[in-house]
Amino acid sequence: MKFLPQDQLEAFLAHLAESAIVVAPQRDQDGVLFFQPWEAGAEVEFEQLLTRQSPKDYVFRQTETYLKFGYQMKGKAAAEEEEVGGKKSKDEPAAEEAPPAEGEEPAHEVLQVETVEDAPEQVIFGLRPCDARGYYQMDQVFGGYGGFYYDPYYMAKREATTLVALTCAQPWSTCFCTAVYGSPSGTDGVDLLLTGIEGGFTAEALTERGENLLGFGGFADVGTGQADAAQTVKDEAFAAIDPPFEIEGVPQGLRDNFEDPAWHDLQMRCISCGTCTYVCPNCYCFNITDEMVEKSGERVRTWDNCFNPGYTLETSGHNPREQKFARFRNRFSHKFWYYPEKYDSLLCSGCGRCIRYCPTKIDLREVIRTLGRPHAAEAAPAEDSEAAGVHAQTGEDL
Amino acid sequence: MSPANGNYEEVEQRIRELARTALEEGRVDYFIGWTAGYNESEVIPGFVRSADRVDALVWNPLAAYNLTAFLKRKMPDPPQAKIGLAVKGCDSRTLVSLLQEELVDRERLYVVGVPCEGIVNRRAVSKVFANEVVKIEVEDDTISVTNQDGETKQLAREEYLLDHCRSCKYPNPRYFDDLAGEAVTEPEDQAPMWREIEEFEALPEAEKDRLMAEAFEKCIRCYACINACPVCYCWDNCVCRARQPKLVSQKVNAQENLMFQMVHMFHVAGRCPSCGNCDRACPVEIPLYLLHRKMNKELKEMLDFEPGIDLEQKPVFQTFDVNDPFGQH
Amino acid sequence: MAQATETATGTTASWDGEGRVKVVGILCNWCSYAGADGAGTARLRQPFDFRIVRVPCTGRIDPLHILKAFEKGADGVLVSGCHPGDCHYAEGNYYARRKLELLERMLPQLGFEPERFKYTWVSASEAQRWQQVVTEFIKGVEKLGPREGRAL
Amino acid sequence: MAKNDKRKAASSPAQAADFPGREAAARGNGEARKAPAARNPVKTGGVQSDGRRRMTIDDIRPGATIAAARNAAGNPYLPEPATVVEIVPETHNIKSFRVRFDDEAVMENFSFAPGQVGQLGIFGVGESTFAINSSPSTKEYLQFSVMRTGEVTTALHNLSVGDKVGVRAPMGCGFPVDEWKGKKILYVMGGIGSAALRATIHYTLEHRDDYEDVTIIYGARSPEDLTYKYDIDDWVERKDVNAVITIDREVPGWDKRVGFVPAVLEEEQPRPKDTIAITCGPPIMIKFVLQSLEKLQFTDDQIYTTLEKRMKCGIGICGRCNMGPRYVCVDGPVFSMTELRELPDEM
Amino acid sequence: MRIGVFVCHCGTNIAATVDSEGIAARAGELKGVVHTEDIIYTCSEPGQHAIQQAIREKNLDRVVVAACSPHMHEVTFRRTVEGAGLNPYLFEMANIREHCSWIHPDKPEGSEKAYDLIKMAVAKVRDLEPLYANEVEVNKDVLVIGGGVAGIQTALDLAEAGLKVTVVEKETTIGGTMAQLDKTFPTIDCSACILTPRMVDCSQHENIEIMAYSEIDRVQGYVGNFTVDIRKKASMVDWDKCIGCELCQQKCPAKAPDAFNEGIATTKAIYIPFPQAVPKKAAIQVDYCRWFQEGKCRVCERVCPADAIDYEQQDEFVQKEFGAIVVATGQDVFPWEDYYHEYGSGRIPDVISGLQYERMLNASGPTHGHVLRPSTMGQKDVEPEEPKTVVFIQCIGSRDESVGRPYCSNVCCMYTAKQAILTKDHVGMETEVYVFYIDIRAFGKGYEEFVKRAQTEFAVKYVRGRVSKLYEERGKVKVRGMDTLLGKQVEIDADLVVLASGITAADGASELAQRLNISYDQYGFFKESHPKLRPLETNTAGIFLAGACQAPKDIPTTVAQASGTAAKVLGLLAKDKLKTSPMIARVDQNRCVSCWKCIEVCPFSAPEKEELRDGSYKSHIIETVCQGCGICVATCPVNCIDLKGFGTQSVLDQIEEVLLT
Repeated sequence: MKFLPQDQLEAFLAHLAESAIVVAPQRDQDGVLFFQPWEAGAEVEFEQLLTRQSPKDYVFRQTETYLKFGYQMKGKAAAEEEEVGGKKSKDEPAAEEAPPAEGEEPAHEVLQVETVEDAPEQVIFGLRPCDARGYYQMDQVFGGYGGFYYDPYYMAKREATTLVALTCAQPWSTCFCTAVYGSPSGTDGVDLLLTGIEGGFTAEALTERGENLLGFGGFADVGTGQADAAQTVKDEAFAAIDPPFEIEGVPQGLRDNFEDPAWHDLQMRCISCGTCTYVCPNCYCFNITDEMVEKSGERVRTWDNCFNPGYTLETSGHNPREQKFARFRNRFSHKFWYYPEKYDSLLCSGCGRCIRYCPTKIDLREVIRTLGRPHAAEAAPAEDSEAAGVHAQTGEDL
Repeated sequence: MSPANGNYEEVEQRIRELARTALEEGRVDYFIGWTAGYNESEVIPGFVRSADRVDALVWNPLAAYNLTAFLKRKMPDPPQAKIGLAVKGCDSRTLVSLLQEELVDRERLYVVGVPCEGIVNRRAVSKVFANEVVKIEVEDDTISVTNQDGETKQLAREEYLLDHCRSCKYPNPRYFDDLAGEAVTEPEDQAPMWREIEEFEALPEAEKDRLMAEAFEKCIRCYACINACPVCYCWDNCVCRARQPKLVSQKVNAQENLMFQMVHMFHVAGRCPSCGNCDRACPVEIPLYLLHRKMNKELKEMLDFEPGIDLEQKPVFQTFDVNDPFGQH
Repeated sequence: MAQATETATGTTASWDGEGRVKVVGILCNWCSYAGADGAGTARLRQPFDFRIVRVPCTGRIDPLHILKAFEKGADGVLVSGCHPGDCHYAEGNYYARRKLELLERMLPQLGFEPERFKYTWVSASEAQRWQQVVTEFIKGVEKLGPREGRAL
Repeated sequence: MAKNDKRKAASSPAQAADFPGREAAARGNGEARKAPAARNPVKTGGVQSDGRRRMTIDDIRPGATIAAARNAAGNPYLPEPATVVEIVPETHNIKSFRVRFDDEAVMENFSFAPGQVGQLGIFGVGESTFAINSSPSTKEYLQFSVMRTGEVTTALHNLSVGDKVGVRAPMGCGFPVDEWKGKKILYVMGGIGSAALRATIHYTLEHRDDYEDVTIIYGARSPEDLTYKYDIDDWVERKDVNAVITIDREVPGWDKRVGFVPAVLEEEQPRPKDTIAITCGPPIMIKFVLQSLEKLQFTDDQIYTTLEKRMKCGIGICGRCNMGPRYVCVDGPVFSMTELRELPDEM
Repeated sequence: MRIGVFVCHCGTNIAATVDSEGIAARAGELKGVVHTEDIIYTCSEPGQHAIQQAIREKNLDRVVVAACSPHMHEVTFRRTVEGAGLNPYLFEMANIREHCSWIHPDKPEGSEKAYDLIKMAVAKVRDLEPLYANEVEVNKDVLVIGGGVAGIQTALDLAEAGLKVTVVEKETTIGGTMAQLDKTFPTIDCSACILTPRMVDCSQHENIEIMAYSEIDRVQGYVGNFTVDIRKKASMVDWDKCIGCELCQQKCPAKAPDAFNEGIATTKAIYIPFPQAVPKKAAIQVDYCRWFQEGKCRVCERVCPADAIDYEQQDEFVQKEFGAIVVATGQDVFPWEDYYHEYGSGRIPDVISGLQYERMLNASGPTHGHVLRPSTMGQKDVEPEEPKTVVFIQCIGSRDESVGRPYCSNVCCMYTAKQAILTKDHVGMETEVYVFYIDIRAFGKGYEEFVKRAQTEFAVKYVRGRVSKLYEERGKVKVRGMDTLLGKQVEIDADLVVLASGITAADGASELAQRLNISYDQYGFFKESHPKLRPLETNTAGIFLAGACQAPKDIPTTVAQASGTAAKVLGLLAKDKLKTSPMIARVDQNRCVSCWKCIEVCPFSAPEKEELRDGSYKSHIIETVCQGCGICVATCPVNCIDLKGFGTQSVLDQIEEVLLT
């Protein structure tokens, strides 16, 4: 553990900025706090607990062009040379267009595809442990945990990213990290953890990357009592959060309550926007679209959210989650049931942004409290839950 | 806006009574009002399904949310629900817009009108402390704000009302079945209606361009604005997410974001009374409300039209007048 | 007869050339497109920096198409249709008029100079007028030059 | 991250039975990744074919660098360029596209299990998921059948021979055709549902000796709506296949069966003993076919189907094709009824 | 996708300022283009052949021709590509002549722009889809609205050709304005002698049904299949029984204004407008009938030998179906009293309109053809007096912007000349007849000669100038005006002043136009589809125009046009099935949000609410009604309506293509 005096903070940032892009919380012209690339002289804000959005955009980009492609027509000359026609073979299947003669290159255009790799070295500075844990939780998904596919785009950026987290001294009323195995000084995903104490910050390296950061000359050794002071800050913050629900059994509870009519009640004020997922540090669903003008274009990955009715809409017009409550249910089930089942962890780090920035303040804690309790083993006979299911689907009076 | 009369409790009681009666008599399946949020600085939409729960409903100057947004197609659950809801003056105008176009079924509605004396600009108020604001109280002309450390600041109510409340012309609902409490005095003159718009208009083009770019740079395209908008009605089939035709791409950048907002603006043109729900829903505080106010200013000048005033009116873009006083060239 | 625009000579023929502006015209099939045809038949010279998209009726134009054109880099957009009352479909241009008027009034809010957008009516017989309208409009846009550093 | 070794436990004390990996995760994800081999009972019957794109646990074993893992896994987002070599019109709105990878080596090494799917896409328009329905033994091309419905499928329909496409395949899990050896196979399909089963039918017919009776019940609205007419002729002709082709309503000149698929299925009265029933078709047909099968006393583990959902990434990440915790793109599209019954009903 | 691009030289029309060959080669680089060719004259037979050959040999599936305006040759080339087996709607033209080569003298510039236009066309053609014209069964019955000479002529022509025709007339008799006229110019033959036999032909024709005293209430449907609600107004007389004996009219004690005689005489509350009326049936003007107004009388009921009077009669609604509609609703006389206050606003009895004078001249009119000063008529002890000085004033409600009628009414110059001649004829050559005119418009066959005759043979004094004021003075009408040729003030003491009232759109024309969904101009005249190309058609398919409802016309023109219209209708109905343009709007019902804005804005009522299998309602465009304007497309908030052939995406793609590449 080291100590970073307050007056060394800017120098430390400048030091980091020499070899990487430094991203730190800064206010915009409306006074809203965002993670933004830091430039010397810019004011960094550590006072406010959370930025409006989590910094996930710096690794899992909201808009990420990952393929670029271009076509080239073979042009007039080539087109003229091309022999088309020939007799249709009598053998079935009947082709709409006669296949080109044997051995001839049938294509009249050439396609070039290249993948876009853009992963600059970066330091995300001053994020909170819940934000860092968001990365950690997404890492499971994009890293191919459990034998799934490995995402080279996310991981390249993740590999080039160092997380310097800041212990939360004064949690907000919407914070609930301790309920989901987190902590105001949690270390999941964190490379270097700073804890604000009088006169500066204690710094704990948690990884090799973090260790390397401590090489900066402005660090002092921890003075007497400073480690204890930091521990006090951590402990007080931890104690300041009263876990709003008991996490144990929640996946089973959500499974048991899948058809519970309470889903309908709780979703009433949901307006089906995507704010919760876009401010969330670990929601990772995305969309892929192509953009092309004339002969060249790109394939773009953009954030998507499960509240978007079009998210699951099939071209036939059928939508498995057409009703809002089904989409609502999916988000919580994904975080506390589906994801845990696949990745042996949780998809929520308890930052509480979804509560605070929801236009109607939908409260995740309330949802989990209400629907996360498993039915006792002897209770909940099958008929009941089925009946509830029918009830819920017909949407009759509840 | 005149100083507060301070009869919030009385109106609150009245809302509860009306909701209770409607629920008891089975006239509505549920009642939508306002209720307390996660702390004492928040008032949020509240849904009450049974008469014994009506005491959860509150009325105070934090009740900003325009509840008519919950009447939008596919919002009611069950779909054919009979709904009771409370509307303020500006909310009622969106309701009138919806009724004009028969986008809501009047037969399944029970509307409690709430005379309103202005809503607190919570966004501005919450910025008076760096840490969390946990309580906002309004008494007479003072707003008291308390943060998580228990410190309190007193603010002048007049300065911390929402912009459109400060120049509100229709504080009483335009449409309702029952009015909760007595109508408030309607202001006789409302001169500074377009003050903030005119200030913006006076800026040079390049400056407006820059401000727009800046504002929309930070848009995260969460679609909260359009989902909170009561008169936005594509709902499941929003054109901004459609690929055919591709008006807005999925890429998130200032241009696309502004284009997205333009789509919304033109779709609600002549139907939006600038209730400000989009603006307040925006998690990144883009001043959307200015765009819609500007639009209404222009419509007023073009056609002497104010949205949501008259049930018999047709939405301006669904009709025309051969003698429209413009475009003669 | 009006002359071709000053910039029309001596510079590269490409639309992207120095000082060039890109102006898109959206014209109704029955009046203005035919009017532009007439101007061609009469060999009335017109500015080069102009590309026409044909639509059946101005009523078919959504203001968003025009914003889209600006977003894609147009420096000016000119919409032209039948005179009010002359619409081939009776009412299309009356609907269009309201929408386009609102657009015209909103554009300055987005940082557009008023000269960059115009909607007007040119009938099939008004070849001369067409030449005048298009020439003047493009001159106005040229004076402002290409749009740069724009929000939309 | 993978290299960390100094990670400390989070300060909250928690060892939850629900999160078996929790403890491991707290120690660092490298170790956590040892665990899941026994976890994740995703497939009871599915098979994964070549694994070329699919990562294995070994790819990210502890200590392996991400770069190494990437090399082993390839880029699952990168389509393989291919060229349309033939277009077969099937019905008024269905065309089959035969495509060849431009890289001959890829074409040569390509293999898939019957029932697996692929993402067929046009650069500039987008991708869509289709069953690979050429025979697994065909080395000349991959065939996809496309019904024109939305943007991508319309663009595909506009393709002509020689146009370029991108293919990501194979994906998902195929049918457990090896497990079925020695059993009777019953295909029940309707309309475009045939596309999902064609490869499997070809497979079973090519390995005819491995299976007992093969019955194919295939129905469409009208003779014009029947796909793969060239296959049908072959099936009808073959002595070792019981092919029952039906249309919904009588039309002049039709010499085969008339009636809805579920009704025809019941008339055929297949015996459930040692029989595997595989069904695919429009949702409403599947619903009634399942009822009929139940009536015929087929049990859940004898019934297989293949599902369709909106997909984007095709690799189990983007999130939209889930049914509860299972992703149709990687855990499916093939499911047995037993598996489906365990999942929340989000069809 | 295999697109072929063909670039025309048009001789040197294009090639002089556009490098056709060069841009054809460049077009080969565009996405999807597999064949390009430059052709000297693309529209020529060899040019078209080259396109067809390339389609066949190169398997082209879309074609772009860069040549002249699509207004010129789009149809030609659609046929060309169709001839080669391609769907004709997978074709697009780039207008590189009118919009490029002819307006840009600089070749590099012209070539550059032409290339851009081709790029746009290629971008559009990529978005196109094959379209197929729809066929609808055609109802062969025809509705003719208006039973004036235009309607009569059209009806007879159509009936002769074997079609069933229904003539709907709002008055109790057909005949229209022409029935009111005395003589017709320039031949001075008797109007009635020409018209009444035609009226009788109409009534007796087995293929014609006359529905007099009826109006159009509602029109639904589309070309080939209109459904029309017709309101038969209550005449209070059972026309099935009425034998037209006029007994009731003779015995009726209540006087009523006589519209047929333009108010210069009175008729009875129960009346038959004139003896040759067809059908000759009586009707009660209830506003003047004593029974209806005072509750007693019922004289007509008592005298009627056929027991036809029915005081309880109500309006009756009849629904009929037609394949085509001819609008022949004629015109009205300009109501000068409301506008020309300097002429006494109608308060000077000896100032009358031309049509009133016409009735006076008519031997079967109220004065039996005697020309009399109205101020002396109908008064006790006063012998009606013949005028000695008659002044005609032209351009009343014509060519006069101050009364909102800047147009020429077409007939006034001629009928004034006719009336001037007839005045001399009826009253005597010694009568002083003056005509104040602005210009004489005598453009028709024999017209100029006719006016010359009036001036020379009949010594009618033509004064060029405008009358500034009319006022009564000592039993005369003082006419004060300006002779602009002499530049002198003129004053005439007239016994009678006849104002040559112009023609104005018929009362209720705009309401009818709205019901029919056809356009009308600012004066209320119905608009033809194109003045030269489609002068008889309206913009609503299946609805045609005949006569003065389209613009002021004289009788020869009206009749000629009416026959032309009949020919047009016959041409339409000669087919058993109609092909409708497939370039129309279409709803993607999967995305429709049922807001019904499309229904609200459609000028043709093409969108309808369609009930789907699940019980929900979605918008649906009736293909045969849609005219393809696209207003609904621009209105639909979810963009689920698209215009085939002019798709929104194709508009955006053209813009994008030309701006971004």
